[in-house]
Amino acid sequence: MIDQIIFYTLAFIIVAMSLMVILARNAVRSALYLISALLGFAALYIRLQAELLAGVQILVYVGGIMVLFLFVIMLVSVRTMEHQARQTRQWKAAVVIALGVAAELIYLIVRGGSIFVTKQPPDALLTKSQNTQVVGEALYSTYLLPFEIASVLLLVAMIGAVVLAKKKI
Amino acid sequence: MEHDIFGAIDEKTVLDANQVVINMGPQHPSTHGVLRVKLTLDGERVIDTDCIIGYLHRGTEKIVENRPYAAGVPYFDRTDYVAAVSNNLGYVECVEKMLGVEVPPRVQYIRTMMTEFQRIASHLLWLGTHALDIGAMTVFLYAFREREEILKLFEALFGARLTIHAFRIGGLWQDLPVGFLDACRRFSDTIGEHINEYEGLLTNNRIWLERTRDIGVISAQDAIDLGLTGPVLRGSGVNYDVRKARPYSAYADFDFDIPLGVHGDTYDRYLVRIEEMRQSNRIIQQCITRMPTGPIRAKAPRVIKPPVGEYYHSVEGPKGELGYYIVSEGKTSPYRVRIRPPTFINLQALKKLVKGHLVADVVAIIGTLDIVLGEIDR
Amino acid sequence: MDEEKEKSKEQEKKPTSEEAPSPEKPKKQPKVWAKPGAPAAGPARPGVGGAGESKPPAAAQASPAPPKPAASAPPRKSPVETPTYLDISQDPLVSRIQEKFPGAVLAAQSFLGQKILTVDPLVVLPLCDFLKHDPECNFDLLEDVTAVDFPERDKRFVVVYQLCSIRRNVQVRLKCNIAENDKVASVTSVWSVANWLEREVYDMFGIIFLGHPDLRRILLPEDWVGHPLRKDYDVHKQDEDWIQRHLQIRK
Amino acid sequence: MNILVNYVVIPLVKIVVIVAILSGGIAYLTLMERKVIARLQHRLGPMRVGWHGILQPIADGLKFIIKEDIIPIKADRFVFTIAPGISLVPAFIVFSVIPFGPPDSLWGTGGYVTDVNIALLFAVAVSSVGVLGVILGGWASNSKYPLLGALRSSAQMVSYEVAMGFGIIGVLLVANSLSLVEIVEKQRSMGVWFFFVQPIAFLIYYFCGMAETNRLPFDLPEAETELVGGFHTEYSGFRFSLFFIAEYANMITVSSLAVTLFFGGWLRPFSSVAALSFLDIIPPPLWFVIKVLIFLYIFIWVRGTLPRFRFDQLMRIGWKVFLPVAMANVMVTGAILLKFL
Repeated sequence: MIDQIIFYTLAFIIVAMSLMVILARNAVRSALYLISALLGFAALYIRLQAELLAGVQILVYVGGIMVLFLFVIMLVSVRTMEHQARQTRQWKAAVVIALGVAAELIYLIVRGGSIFVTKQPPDALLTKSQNTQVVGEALYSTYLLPFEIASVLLLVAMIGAVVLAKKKI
Repeated sequence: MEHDIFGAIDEKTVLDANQVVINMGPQHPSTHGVLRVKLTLDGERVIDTDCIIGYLHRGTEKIVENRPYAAGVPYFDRTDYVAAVSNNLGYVECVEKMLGVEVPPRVQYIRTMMTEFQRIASHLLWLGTHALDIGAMTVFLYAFREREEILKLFEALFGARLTIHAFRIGGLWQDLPVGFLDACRRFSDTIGEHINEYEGLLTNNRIWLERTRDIGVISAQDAIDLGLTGPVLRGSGVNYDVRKARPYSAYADFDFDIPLGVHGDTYDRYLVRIEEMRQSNRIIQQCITRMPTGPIRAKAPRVIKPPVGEYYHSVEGPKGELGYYIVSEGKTSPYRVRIRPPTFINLQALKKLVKGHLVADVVAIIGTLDIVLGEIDR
Repeated sequence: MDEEKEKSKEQEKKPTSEEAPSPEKPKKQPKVWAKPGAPAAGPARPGVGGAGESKPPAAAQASPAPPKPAASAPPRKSPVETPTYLDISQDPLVSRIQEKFPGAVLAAQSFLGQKILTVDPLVVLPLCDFLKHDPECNFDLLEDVTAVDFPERDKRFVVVYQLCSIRRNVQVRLKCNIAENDKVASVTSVWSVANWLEREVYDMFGIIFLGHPDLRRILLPEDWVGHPLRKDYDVHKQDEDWIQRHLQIRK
Repeated sequence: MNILVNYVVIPLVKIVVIVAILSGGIAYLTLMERKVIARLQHRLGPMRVGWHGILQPIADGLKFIIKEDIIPIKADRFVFTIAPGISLVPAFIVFSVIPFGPPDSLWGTGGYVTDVNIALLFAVAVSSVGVLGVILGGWASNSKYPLLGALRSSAQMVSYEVAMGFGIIGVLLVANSLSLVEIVEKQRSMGVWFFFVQPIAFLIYYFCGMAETNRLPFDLPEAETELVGGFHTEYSGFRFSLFFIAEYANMITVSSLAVTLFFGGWLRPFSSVAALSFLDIIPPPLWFVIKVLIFLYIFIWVRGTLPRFRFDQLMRIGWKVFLPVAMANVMVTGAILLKFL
């Protein structure tokens, strides 16, 4: 019962904030709403007893990435952006994509949980202090390759960003 | 190497924050008064500067044209108001030269001594505020502690602390009070240790070095070209000090060295000024031990009317060559008095010094120029 | 008060070639004419002697300097030379300039030992360039640029350049007389320091410096009317005008 | 019922008590700072309000509350208003995981609000949120100095967070836990404070902590002599005081974490030496407070002594000194642990 209330409250916050992210006219406020949404996710993770994930979510997304987001948004003059046209000619494409995503979501809702195969982890893994260790072991054994690929991707992105930012190296 | 692929993107359309114009001042804690510096920044890097001055303009030169010579002296307390003694000395001596008045040696010595006290006081104020600008708060209070002692000496001799009307044309207002020389000696004996104290906090401090070395570098040639004088010029290694070049007052009688910098950066100017304080103290000690006796007033005319003519007299103020150019038409008030304001001229170099540095360095460079707005704006 | 004759001051800078008893250094003998023993120089807090109230009894004219009647010099009891302008046209510096710029030096004088060259305003720029770069002159430091206003003269402004050679430790002052609407070349290209100094002269006197990179007012606001250091500048009127215009305060 | 008491009432009481103590502590930390700095500078500091200025913080607080709260006309009102809160709240939330007494203290409820298994990560993560308030406040002021301060802040924050994280990993490796309680317990069981095991990690942590709290010599986002206060230039009155409180709360956070991670938390010195058991006269929470005070003193001492870094120097030190050293420390520690344990 309490679980349900908490979940739906959080879900409502997340959805509302996510909507605000795209509806707000001001990019900095969008960022603020995004932060709120991310914090909501962190709370969801905690409710799912994935504390590590919650901590990393806050540390990386809220404390790190959003800081950089804001950094960029502040450099771009927000006040001129506000006056720019909100509706571009892309709206037809946007409608198509939105409809596609909606169809997908409706399909998922209709089919319910049957398409998700959920595996209950052994109880031992869910005990209190093991959480972090489990994630670590999974990352560095089962999912080592995706992990490394992701890190290489990030490295490439970083180098690209440096090259873009510094014309003369 | 240049990437032409990116050439098509006009950065301004992507980020129009490339150049920011920021107003430093006129109310800013580190512009040392009502100086306004318009900085054009690229990020935090300074591309261009424009100094806007005159907020404190009182028309001193115009005022003294309408005042008797002697009544002009207090107006010069208020140009460089943290070095009033030096200002008074320059003006008073200039008028005396025009009058042909020779002041007695005791007056010369007292004047020299007090001017050197003023130099120390001015440098202390510079040191304190400069260090504070760079974030070293304690030095500021230490420096003010010693400056306070000097101001007490001023109060004893001149009756005031800041705008003191130190000298009169032809002499002094009063002779040294009883025990004054002992007080001077006490100060002179301890200031050396205090200077060591400041140096202990700054001279070898890694952060201080990082903040001042290679900041605001100016070569000797550029410094002369920009008319810099005083410690700013000597920090670049140019040996030009009016006290040695054209000795005035009693400076010819004393032993002292002119410290010179090598690199012409903020750190060298800092070292030069620190050493100048020690040398000033040397002069003071010589003054104390050799203080002659005698009258404290020359036989100057009661109504001061220099003959028709003109005279340029400069003294080495704490901040640079402080000149007075007086044109007399033989009246009781000067026809024209021109102050050569050292900090006005030194401030002009700001544009050159800060180019390419960061905002934080602007503060350090304004500090190292040791400006005072009362004199810049007059 | 002070009905000294200042009308006869125009051509005072005539070199006085005859009788040069006054030496380079001012012979400083005390000019006693206060009561000896009376506190002469600074008796009390208020400035010495009020405005020109004490009128000298009789003009002393002990001084010989003929062209400029030294009547306005204070009378004195001891016969001391009043310092005068002396001719120094034989000075090596002057001859050096003359050979390079014939006729540029209109007058070469010294006063109290300071060299003053009155030069032709048209040659100021090349002359300054020469003075700076010539190894024998080497006036590398421009100490000051200023001006003096003599409204009753034909050429009312005197632009004054105070030069100094750090290496040779000598000073010289250049002066050029210009009329109200004359312009004078900027020496900013020779000494960067002249930039602000000339701006100040422009601000205070309204003298235009040709070729100045940035000739704006410097101490006064951009929209200030008039040039305060001119002798005919009415301080009070200007002040009230400005206040009225900007602060809408009326008397 | 028991659940209600255990999970709601007791934590709430603790939270209230901690917030009260912390608020008072912050108020008197300002007094302590002024007094200590005054002492360093041969002056007296506040002397007027109460005996030796003992009531000064109250006067200051009153002043902040009474003062007019000005919102610049061109500011983004919404963001401007909530930014100080964003700065302040995380600064206080962190204290929910910091243990100031052993688990059996406070009648068995534990000397902490909660002991989560990712306490350390939580503390670092939450304290990193505080910078958002600084950034948003600087941006919302719609003024150039605050914007520069905000930019500096974000850059500084991102740089030092990384080095700080790597510094802490050294401790994690040794302690083998993210729980702050367990870290302290480990120090007791090992009989040695982690400072002596991980001195480099400590130095990096503490310097980065100074940078994160915007204290001299790293106080560039505010740098009152350059940026006239930086991000809080346009703030006044109560909102300014929130930023102010947040800064001091962060100082206490950093000191508390330093004590917990490296100096045995609530443990008395030489907790394994029985001969020194007379030191137990001082209860564990008091030991904790004493240690924290020492670190706060160092904060103030540094402020009274050092000049300020320049922005690029700060970034250089963060990326080119602290980060490599911290990584090397992690590797060396890891290697040693693998080899010997």
